[in-house]
Amino acid sequence: MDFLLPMLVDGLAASALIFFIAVGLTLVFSVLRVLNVAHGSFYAVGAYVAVTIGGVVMSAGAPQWLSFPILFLSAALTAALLGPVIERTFIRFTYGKPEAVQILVTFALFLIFEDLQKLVFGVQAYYQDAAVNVLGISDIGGIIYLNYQLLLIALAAAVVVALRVMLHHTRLGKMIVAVVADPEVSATLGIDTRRVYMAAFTIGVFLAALGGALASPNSGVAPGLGAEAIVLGFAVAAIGGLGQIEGAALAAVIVGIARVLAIYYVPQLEPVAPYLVMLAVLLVRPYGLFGAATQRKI
Amino acid sequence: MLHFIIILALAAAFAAIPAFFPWLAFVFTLVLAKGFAALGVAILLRAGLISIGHALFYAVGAYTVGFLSSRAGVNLLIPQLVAAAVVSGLFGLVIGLFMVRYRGIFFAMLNLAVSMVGYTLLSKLYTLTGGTDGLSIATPRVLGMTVGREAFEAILLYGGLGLAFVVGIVVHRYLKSPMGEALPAVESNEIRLEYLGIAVPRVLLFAYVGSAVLAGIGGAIHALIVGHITPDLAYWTTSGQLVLVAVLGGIGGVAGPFIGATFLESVRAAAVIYAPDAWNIIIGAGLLVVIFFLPRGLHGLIERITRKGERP
Amino acid sequence: MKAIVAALSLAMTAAPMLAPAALAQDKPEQLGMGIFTFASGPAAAYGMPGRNAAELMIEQINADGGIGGVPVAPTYVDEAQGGEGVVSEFRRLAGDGSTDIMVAALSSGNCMALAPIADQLEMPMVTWNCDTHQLFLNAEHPYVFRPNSSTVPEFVAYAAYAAQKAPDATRIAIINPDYAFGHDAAAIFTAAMKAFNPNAEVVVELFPKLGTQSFNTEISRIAAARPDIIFSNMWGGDLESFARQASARGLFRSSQVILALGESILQRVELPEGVIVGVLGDSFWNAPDAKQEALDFAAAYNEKFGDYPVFPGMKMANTILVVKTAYEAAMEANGGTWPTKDEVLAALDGITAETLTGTVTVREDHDGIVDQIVGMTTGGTGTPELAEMVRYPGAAITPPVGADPIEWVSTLTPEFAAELPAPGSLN
Amino acid sequence: MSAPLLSVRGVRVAFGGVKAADGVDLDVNAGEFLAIIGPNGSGKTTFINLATGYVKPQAGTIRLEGRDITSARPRDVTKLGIARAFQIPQLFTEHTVLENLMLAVAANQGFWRWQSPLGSPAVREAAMDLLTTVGLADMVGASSNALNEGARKLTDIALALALKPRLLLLDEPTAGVSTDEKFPLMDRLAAVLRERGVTAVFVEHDMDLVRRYADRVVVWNQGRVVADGAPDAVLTDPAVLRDVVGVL
Repeated sequence: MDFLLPMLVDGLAASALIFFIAVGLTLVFSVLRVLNVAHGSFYAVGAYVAVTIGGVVMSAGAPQWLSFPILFLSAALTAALLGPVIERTFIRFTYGKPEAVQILVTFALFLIFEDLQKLVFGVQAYYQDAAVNVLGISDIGGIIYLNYQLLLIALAAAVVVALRVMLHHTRLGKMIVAVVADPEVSATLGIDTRRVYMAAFTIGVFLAALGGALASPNSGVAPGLGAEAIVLGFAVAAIGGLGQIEGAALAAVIVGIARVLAIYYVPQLEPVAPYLVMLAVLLVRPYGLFGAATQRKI
Repeated sequence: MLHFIIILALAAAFAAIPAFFPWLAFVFTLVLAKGFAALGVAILLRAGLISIGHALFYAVGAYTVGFLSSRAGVNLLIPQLVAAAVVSGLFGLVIGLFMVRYRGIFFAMLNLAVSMVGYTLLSKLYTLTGGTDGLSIATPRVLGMTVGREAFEAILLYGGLGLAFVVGIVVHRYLKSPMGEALPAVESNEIRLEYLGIAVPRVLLFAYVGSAVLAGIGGAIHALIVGHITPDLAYWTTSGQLVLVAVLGGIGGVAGPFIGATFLESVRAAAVIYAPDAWNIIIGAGLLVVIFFLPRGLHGLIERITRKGERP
Repeated sequence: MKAIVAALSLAMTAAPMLAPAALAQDKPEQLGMGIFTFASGPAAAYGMPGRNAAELMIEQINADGGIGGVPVAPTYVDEAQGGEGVVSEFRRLAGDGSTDIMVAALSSGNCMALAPIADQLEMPMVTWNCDTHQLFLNAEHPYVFRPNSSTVPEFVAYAAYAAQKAPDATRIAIINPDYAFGHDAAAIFTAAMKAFNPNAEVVVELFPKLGTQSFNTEISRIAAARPDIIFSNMWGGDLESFARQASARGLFRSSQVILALGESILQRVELPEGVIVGVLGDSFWNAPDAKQEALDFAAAYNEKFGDYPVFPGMKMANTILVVKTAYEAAMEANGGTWPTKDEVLAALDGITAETLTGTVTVREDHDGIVDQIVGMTTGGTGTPELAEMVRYPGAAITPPVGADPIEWVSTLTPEFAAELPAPGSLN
Repeated sequence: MSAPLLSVRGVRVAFGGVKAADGVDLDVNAGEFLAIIGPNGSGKTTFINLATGYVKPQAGTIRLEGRDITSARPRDVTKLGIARAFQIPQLFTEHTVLENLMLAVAANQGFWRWQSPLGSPAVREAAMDLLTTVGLADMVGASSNALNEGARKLTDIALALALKPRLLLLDEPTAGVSTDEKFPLMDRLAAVLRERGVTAVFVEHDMDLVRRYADRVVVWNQGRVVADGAPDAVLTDPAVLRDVVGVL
């Protein structure tokens, strides 16, 4: 058990990255009941925007610590620019439509974003690692970790708490919860469900973009980022139970730990670890860890 | 009747074009391969089940041919095709027994998961599958005759087209049978089906196995025309493409997926030459146009014409 | 219906006009060359330098009057569209009469898929990068030539370098990409290391999938295994990410790292001093014995594209030079008239050509003999350069014709490594 | 006295603390028309759900002619001859009214013949007959999605009739049907059921209908059977009038 400590740190670090991918997806599903394949695109766009702004600001000689607020700013900018527009134009069309239509409309958006990224940013990889460098490293059990990795674990936990607080203690959050419970009743109570949908979708875009932005200082940005993110995000969201934020957090930890265990002991299984976890979980709980069947009213 | 005439006309055009542009014969044979598989996906889509994993059965069909050709020394076209259909059907049966319990996104994700496990196995079982370098497939003998590559490719294209017709009629009859008509009923009201005493899992299992067989036939044709197969055949992007083809073409009739495949491969062939950087944009935009304005896909256009013809 | 007609007519217009086949004795207006590389997707980081170098090399050849007076007309095909798309384009180019020779491909998988088609369509194909030893192992490809090295000499070279440079190192960690190239390299490197040092053992072996963004868990796993040597044949964006992450987490300080394709990221990542890197062959333009042509080409490349050519670019340029040499040799042999296809094939068979960075010989099995250059990073930035360089003679480290490559590796001995030129001998 | 057709003993089921059935004992005798009345939310529909296997009881047994069907699934129960119509009509909205009926008829008649068309002459004729019975003969080509609530109800009942059940469970059969249509429809339905010897249970709020068509009435309140007897007796019971009818 020499590896216990590093496995735990690695597992949590991996889980944090996975959680950021899945949380926005599951939030959007819980409110809008839409499965958004384009979520992966927002993840990638967030990363590109962060690297671009970071690159410009850093090369202008700004202090290194500034790279942190830039990550959040980039995510907010991405969300503000893309969230409302896309919800208004494309996502709204899919409300109440069969899942196949939702998946295909958002998949079409995903395809379009893939090429747009290529046209704008080219095919080379970008790196902007000021945020990693400024934080330095720690030696844990003889293995060197980036303090940035440890920070991400804390940030993921903070996002879970922040979402809880937002949903249960703010006006917008309470409206979102009401709409999740029953959109029709909410509408009769005077809640503008259209605005709630737009707000929830924009928060989802923000979380996706934040995930991409936070991953970028350590991983860089290159084509293919979005596709990787969306498949993993869907798997984690399904394992947790669609629409369950705490479920997504727990699923991210399970998948993260599973991957790390695989890398340490059975490296051949690493690429399929998320899928094996999903098969195992859905076999026992067909609607995911925290999910439940919705019975048709007859 | 008008409907059938239009389909025949399209098929005739399909058969004629490669005679003028020989290099398109290869593309059109791939169209048939994709069309078969997308038809399988379309059957499930009628029940509201979206499989992001049918590339697995496509790959199973292809690798069955690959094994027979490069490992077992069975270089005969018909046995290879039959084996591909049977083996992919068996895979469909085993996996389907598990899948028919799930609906919606969970069905989609589980198919994805199983296909990705299959993809990984194909990549990792190096000695069996040739790993990521894949397997090469020799030109098989046809009805006991040794044929040249060129003749073989013609046989594959026109034989494939004939097979598409036969299979199309069989599938059409199935879709019009009670079990076939029950598929949209699964989506619209599964509970009522149960209350009619119909075993929905059995309805779906039949569809699932059928769709796997169709995907397997497609995969076998793919393997034979390309002559080389890699695990990428089972990757989820291939599955996504099959769903795309089915939806673009329309799931309203058996010709839909073949029309969708023709459209997609033609656009791809053109995009590679004229707009290599915007290929995804073209496909994405095309998909949006179809979903927003042609909810029944390209096949829906034929339906509109024939409706007008039948009910003036 | 309209859309279907539109789709069909689109398909038809996609077919270029059938060009009349050139008569053998007349000089054609141009020499059509299909060039296959990755221009998009993650592999473009490796593929685009190849394409850039092809553009520059063809520009220079044409400015010089072309090959035997005939200008080269390239058509570039993006390998990122996947196996069947690549095959489809190969068939189209071969079938519409526009192309006389193929320079294909980057990916070994694509080479394996294209080789039988080249034979079938009787289209000469010269590979420029793919290096799987499987290509000619169980199959004869009369129309396919590889004026490059294969995986076996490439990864034996790194093992020899490691054995010479760090003879006491026994604990080996391997982190390679999860496909045939990575697995083959791991097998060859391991077998060679064990042949050169019977005490060598692999303490951890990881194969992250292509396109992995974060290697942090893998880095922890490797660090926990306390290896003496870390070997990797990752490339492109994966290599860059791994190198940055591993460097930040001190992996380069605690172990001797070998990045087989490391030369390709020297201009993008500040690698610390002393990392063993190579170029999968001899295609390093800034070697001490570099020819003036190589330096000139690099300077022109730098002027045109803003950076220096990495080795995939040099390999591409060298391969096009081999094609040029073959055509010229064929013309010389038949008295100056434009060669027929068979004459070109005959010229390629057994050719020895001067490239920008050395000499290449194509054997009777159509596989190439090329030297292997290995060196160490200097820690410097700017113009890429290497220290402690060695040039292993291709003939010495390539298995003989007909030998099973992996078996041949296991017959190697510590003495074999000792007798090779020593690191630093190329200075 | 012959054994009851359907026999429910000690059945208990609760949804999140609400007791929909709290130790219910109830027999349905062959050939009778049994009406179940009671306030909204008292568990009347749950009785139908229990009898058809849609809801599994937490305790107790349900028997059909002595055969234990407590844990049977809806499709098993259906095959044993119990059919149900729904409070909210359950139709195949992608299909026309005729196709809906043909699917129901075909369910017992060559359903698994995968190369024969759904609309065989025999199936088509049987479906048309059923639609005539419920008065929808002129709606055959309509999409079931486009019907008004009354027509949807009728289609729903016709689907259940198509199964030729021995026991038919009807959940508020005339809700949504216009007042003018109610009695003619029930007359036709009752005639068909009597003619075929079908036993029927119907959950109903309309006391006029109950008086006119029921042989026996059961009053269901808070998960319990609180009264059971002939309509005249039960519907004049002051306690029932207060607790059940009064609420209505």
